[in-house]
Amino acid sequence: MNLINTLIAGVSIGAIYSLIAFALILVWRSTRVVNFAQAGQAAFSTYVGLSVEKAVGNYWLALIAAIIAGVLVGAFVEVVIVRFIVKRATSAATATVAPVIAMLGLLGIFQGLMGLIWGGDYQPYPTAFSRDGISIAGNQIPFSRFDLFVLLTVVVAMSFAAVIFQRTSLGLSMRAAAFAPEVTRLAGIRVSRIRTLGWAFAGGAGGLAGVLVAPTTFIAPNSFDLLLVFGFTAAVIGGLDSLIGGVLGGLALGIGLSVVTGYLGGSYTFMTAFVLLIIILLVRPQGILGARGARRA
Amino acid sequence: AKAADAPGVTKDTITLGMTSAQSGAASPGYNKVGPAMRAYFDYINEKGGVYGRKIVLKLEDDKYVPTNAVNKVNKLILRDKVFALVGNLGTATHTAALKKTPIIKQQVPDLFVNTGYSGFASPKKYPTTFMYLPSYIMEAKVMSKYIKDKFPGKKIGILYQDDDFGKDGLAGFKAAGLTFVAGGTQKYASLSQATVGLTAQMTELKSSGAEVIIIFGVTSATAVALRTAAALGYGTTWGPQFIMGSVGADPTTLLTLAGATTAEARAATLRSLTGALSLSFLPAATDTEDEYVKKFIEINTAYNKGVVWDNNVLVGMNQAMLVVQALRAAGQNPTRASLIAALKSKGGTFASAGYSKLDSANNVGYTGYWVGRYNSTGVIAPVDGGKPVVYTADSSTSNGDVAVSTFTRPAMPADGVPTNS
Amino acid sequence: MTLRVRGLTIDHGAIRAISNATFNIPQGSITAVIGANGAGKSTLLRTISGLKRATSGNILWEELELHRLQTEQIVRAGIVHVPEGRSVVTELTVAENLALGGIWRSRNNKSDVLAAIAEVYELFPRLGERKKQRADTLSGGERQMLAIGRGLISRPQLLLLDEPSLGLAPLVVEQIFQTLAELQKSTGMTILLVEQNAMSALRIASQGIVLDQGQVVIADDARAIMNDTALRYAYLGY
Amino acid sequence: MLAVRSSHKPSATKRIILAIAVGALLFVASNLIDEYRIFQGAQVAAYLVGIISIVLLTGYSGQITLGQGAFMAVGAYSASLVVQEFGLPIWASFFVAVIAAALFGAIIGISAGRLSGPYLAGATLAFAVGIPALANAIPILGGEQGLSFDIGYAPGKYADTVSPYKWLFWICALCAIIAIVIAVNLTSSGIGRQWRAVRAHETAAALSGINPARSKVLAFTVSSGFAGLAGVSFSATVGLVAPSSFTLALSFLLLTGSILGGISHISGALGGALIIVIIPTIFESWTEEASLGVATYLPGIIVSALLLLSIALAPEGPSELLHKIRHRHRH
Amino acid sequence: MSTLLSVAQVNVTFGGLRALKDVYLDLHENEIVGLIGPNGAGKTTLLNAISGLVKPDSGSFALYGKEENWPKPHQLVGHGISRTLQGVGLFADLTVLENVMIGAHKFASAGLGRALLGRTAKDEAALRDRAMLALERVYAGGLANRRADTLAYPETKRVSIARALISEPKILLLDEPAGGLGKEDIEWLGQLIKNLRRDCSVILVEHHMDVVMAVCERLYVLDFGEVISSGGAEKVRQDPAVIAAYLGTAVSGS
Ligand SMILES: Nc1ncnc2c1ncn2[C@@H]1O[C@H](COP(=O)(O)OP(=O)(O)OP(=O)(O)O)[C@@H](O)[C@H]1O
Ligand SMILES: Nc1ncnc2c1ncn2[C@@H]1O[C@H](COP(=O)(O)OP(=O)(O)OP(=O)(O)O)[C@@H](O)[C@H]1O
Ligand SMILES: [Mg+2]
Ligand SMILES: [Mg+2]
Repeated sequence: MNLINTLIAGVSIGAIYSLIAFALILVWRSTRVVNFAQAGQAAFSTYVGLSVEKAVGNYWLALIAAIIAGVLVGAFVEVVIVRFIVKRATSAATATVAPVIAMLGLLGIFQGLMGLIWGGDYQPYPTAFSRDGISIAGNQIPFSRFDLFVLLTVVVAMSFAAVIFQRTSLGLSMRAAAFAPEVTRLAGIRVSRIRTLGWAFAGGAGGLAGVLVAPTTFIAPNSFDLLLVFGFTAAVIGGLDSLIGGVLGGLALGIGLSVVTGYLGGSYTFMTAFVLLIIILLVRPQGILGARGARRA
Repeated sequence: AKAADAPGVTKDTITLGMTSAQSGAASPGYNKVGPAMRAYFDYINEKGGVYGRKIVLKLEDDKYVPTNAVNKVNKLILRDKVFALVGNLGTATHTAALKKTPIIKQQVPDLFVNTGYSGFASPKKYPTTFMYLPSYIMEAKVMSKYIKDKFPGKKIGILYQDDDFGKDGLAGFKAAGLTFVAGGTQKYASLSQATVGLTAQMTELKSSGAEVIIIFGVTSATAVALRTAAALGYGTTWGPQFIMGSVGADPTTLLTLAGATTAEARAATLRSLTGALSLSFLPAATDTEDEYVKKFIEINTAYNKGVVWDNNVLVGMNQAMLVVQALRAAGQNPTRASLIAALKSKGGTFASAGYSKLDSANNVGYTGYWVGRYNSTGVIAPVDGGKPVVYTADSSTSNGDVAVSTFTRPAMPADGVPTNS
Repeated sequence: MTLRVRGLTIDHGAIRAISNATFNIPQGSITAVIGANGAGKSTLLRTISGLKRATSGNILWEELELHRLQTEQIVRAGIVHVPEGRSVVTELTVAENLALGGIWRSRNNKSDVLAAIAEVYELFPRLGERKKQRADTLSGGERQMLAIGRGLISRPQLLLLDEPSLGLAPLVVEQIFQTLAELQKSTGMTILLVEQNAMSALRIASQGIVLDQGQVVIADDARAIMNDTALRYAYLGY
Repeated sequence: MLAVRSSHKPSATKRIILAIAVGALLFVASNLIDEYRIFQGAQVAAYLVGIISIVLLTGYSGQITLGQGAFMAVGAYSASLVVQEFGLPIWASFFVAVIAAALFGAIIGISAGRLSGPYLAGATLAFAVGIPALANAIPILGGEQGLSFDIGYAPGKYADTVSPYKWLFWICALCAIIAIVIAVNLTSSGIGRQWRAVRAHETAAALSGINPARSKVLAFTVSSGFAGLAGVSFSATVGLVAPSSFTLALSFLLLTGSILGGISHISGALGGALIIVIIPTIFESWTEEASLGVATYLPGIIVSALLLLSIALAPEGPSELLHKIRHRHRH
Repeated sequence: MSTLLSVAQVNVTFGGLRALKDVYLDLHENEIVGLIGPNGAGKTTLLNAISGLVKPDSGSFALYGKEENWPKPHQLVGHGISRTLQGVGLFADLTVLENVMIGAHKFASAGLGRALLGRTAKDEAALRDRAMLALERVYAGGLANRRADTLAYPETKRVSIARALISEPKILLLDEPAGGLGKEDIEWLGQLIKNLRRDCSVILVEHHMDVVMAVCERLYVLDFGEVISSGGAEKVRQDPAVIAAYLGTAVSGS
């Protein structure tokens, strides 16, 4: 019974990691950038949601506001900053590193701005559903209606995005634009618009993720940082190119951490994430569901 | 007043320095302490300052990172040339600062360090460092005695922060001979509570069958633990007695973190907070009958605009009042040496809100705790009703006895302005 | 629809790749652009398709000022460029690469796009066998076929081909040139063909432009160039 | 076009003479400036070594690292342990730190060598969070409180005349100078060239007879050794080895410094280290008078903005920017 | 005339696709062998198998008359084999000289220890001299200090050949060296390959039949992963199967 409870507890926190992983993978697939600023973007959108919630008192309105804010912030970031940086990428040493570090810089700006606007205090975020564990046959399990809501949202959002990526020409354009902007432009596709769209899309997903995560973690300018590390770990475990992989990676990580924390103690939490990641990457360097590398010559 | 030859003291100012976690993950609640001190100083400055000198507080944010603390304390001492440090917060941060800054070498007074880590109260090692909080070991001993008296034979569990703060407490429980039920010793890594939650730990505690559960962590961890407990059926299918350490028990912060915006979240936290026990060394911030609390609330309203009154503000104001008395005691022309000497000899007589004696003679802070219980609105009151009973113990790991303190608190100086010398 | 290039000058930083070029590409012609390595052939095509900005001069497609437009707009005006170097999206499959070429048209011409894709598979049966294969696992020649195929899907009015024969088997080269000539006849499309292999290109071309170090040295009838031995020797090396 | 490395590089002997001259200059300077500046100088020196370790790994060998702080932690902890447990002298602990971190790097490198791009980034990120947290799980590492690491005072009769800060600065500066000389030696040798070749085209490098896996592991090992040295230097300035000294923020800060200084050349490391120490100081003193919120958040915003700007304008570092400006003047 | 390299019964599959079926090839001393065939026939795949970039499912590999394991890519140079890539594969942000010096890796004697201490000057100077000689051999001495990504296309080809030659290989594998080159460069290249015969043997993959016919003594023709014809160059060119599958009328008829 106890092990089962621990596993269930893992699923509920794993769903949160999945959400973050989902948002990261979305940007990665549509722009080939690992967006470390996602933590900042998501927190920013969540603050907007919180402000709306405080003003209007409607959870759903706030959720929509956060998603819209995420979309706008995502688009803004792409148009004003990312475009500028990706264009500069050369064959040199910095080609792979620069975008990653640029995103860290962006994160710093976001966190500073949030601090200036909303202050550094930890703030709570409300939930739409009860966070009390569901009772099954008189037994209360560590999985609430809210957890269920989060899990369902992840699955729905992921399926939605997967369909868009895999089945629509918009998705095809996004993938092509991410890999080979020049060829894609030559195919008549408005690459800059598609990229902006990709960022907007991912920004919206980040806003959604933020609102769903915030009740568990509180919200502060940097409260999502560690979560981003876990979300990224989940994404890498699953294979950065696969949305389903990201969700599986998130759940696997959540369950792994829960079991280790429950049985070995909280000091091993961070170590576990690292060890789990390394083991999986040693067996499959491209993650569980990632694509294999291409031929070399 | 005339200019003195001490660093940081001019004809009309005394400059003090403080480092604290103003931002970052450890900041919730504690980031109100520094501004509260500053507010009280502003109040005193308005009333003429200390012998005509205005107090300037340089507050630096170390984000709870030792490296930053060293950096900032160095800056305060070497560049800003502050007269003394006051209220530096954090165990690891201040340990580093003591090691790598000229606090000791330049004999910089290091007043009212804001942690309960017992290691700082060591006149030999740290001659200029004085503590503020009672030690965590003492707290654990008091808590143990209370549990043994009131819950004999019950199974006991604990959730603690896995660092020196938690371990100092654990040492105290061990010294007091408290034993925990199998599976009932759970810990969490500092700062991980929000990211990975405490569900695993609370689930284990629940299934260990512990009937009394000690929570010895920071405020944000207590908040997560209580909320998780509610989710696991606390108050409906499960009903252990919670007892919380003073550091993580400010109800205002707990309820804010629980989500003041929705009634349901607030209710869930209140449900698990109701009936819980906690230890304190100051009066409850909600005890508006208390003369100190009453005056401090006034000052907070006037000089600390927009800041919600709570235990952290009380801690800061009280600390600032002690600082003012120490400066006064150091004389018309204070020097660093005179400040330290004055604190050693007169610290125990200073007026303050603390229910126990301030043992500055031995570089120790307050020396006692009282036990309180939260009611259904989150207000804490002494367990047995009436006046708080203050228990005191020593801070050694040998089994020192817990005794009821006989200390009587000095009255609040008129208008909240100390006039001691 | 005539492509008119007027006083076109293009620089790569300090290097002048094309200087003051002026010529016309009449509708329905196949024009071969020839010249040694580094003569500026690719630069010229990249500028027409908007991948590169000219330093000065005009490129006109009837009244459309191409030198002011974005690549995407130029493609939508019916001008399609298949650049040198097997440009495909290597992370996509063969089928996806081809589909990509039709996206901008497929809202109105879904069936025509499908037909165009079928034609490409017919022209390059190899690609038909490899539909689900990722482009980065294709052989060099297969990739080149895919790049050309992607261009044809757009059913251009003006097709800019940069060294299409590169890395292709002789039989396929022969076949492609033949197909280009046929396509031109059947659809009236205009083709601008850059080739190292000057003779094969001139053979199907109606006119030729010879570039030498960025200068247009000859713009003449293809036959005339082929038959002028002195000229051939001076610029084509034989 | 980027500046091409000249084929006439100073010989190793010249490098050492230059290093001694710089050392002498620093020695003189340290007697002229105030204590706080000297302390900052020591910090710069420690960061400098950390940045070099990133430049070697990422700039030369092309392996991205978000977790250099973890290798610093390994170096610092092992140094502190051998002093506390085995009573080794402080100077010896510096060598221990380098060797321990390098060994550790070799082990990590073997697995990391199989990864690339974001997967490597992810692994090193998890590493950066996981390793310092290990201190809480292993009692001998002293938990959150950490271990003490005290380089003490200058020896003998100098203990009274040389301030601890000067002593600290001299030690850190000496480490930095040695690190620079070795790093320059390495990068101007065939090994540095091989790293860059593997980074640029792994298959082509392999076909030239270089074992890419081994080359990457070697880079990891060497870089970690430098990080270990950075770790002890850094701990010497704090006097303490604790998990909270080796946060993700530290790893990111060093990465920021390496980009701001120019990640593709060792020479950038000094600039990078100076920037990350000095810029926040400047802006903090500017904003000091303003409200606390501004003072807390503005420096971060400014450093981040600077970082973005530099990546947008000159991802190769300031030298590229200078080159571009000069180039523009000529035309 | 001894056999330097001999592969037989080579099979390679990618997923369900059989890219090579029982392919064989022998390379003798001082000989230039052409490997031709339609696009996707498996030519590059065969070179990849020989150079360790692709692991064959089965097949034998013999070097200098001795049966060996299929090599790893980085062991090739040690076996006296060099190869160029179908793309150009230069190290973009290294100078030309450095690019070529990398090829001379096997002559470097300084290890990590000496590199750390900075005692590599002599070694470096020797490598540099060697690299300059190799560059001059392909008439690219003047490019030595240029960054590789600033070169014109034909120049990159020369540099990549210099990089392959500097290790003094006994066997040289060339994958489409003439692709994208103009007339003059192609002629020069043909001449160079012919001259190489004195020092080493070459397997040449190329679609430029002019070059192939000018330099190769023997040919192997692959189609759908199988050797459909092999032998003397003239004979193979007249083979109807080869004409049908690969050459077409334009070449065979001229
Ligand atoms: N991106 C670039 N940066 C700098 N110079 C360039 C660039 N692209 C081309 N050049 C230079 O411009 C000139 C013309 O190059 P271009 O590629 O147009 O020639 P080409 O005729 O297509 O040659 P090839 O037959 O080799 O393809 C050459 O001198 C070349 O070196
Ligand atoms: N990794 C792979 N996965 C699937 N198929 C592959 C892979 N690598 C090669 N192929 C297929 O194997 C076949 C042989 O490819 P190879 O590159 O050897 O051809 P080639 O003879 O060199 O052709 P070209 O003359 O066009 O360069 C091709 O059809 C190619 O699509
Ligand atoms: Mg070209
Ligand atoms: Mg091939």
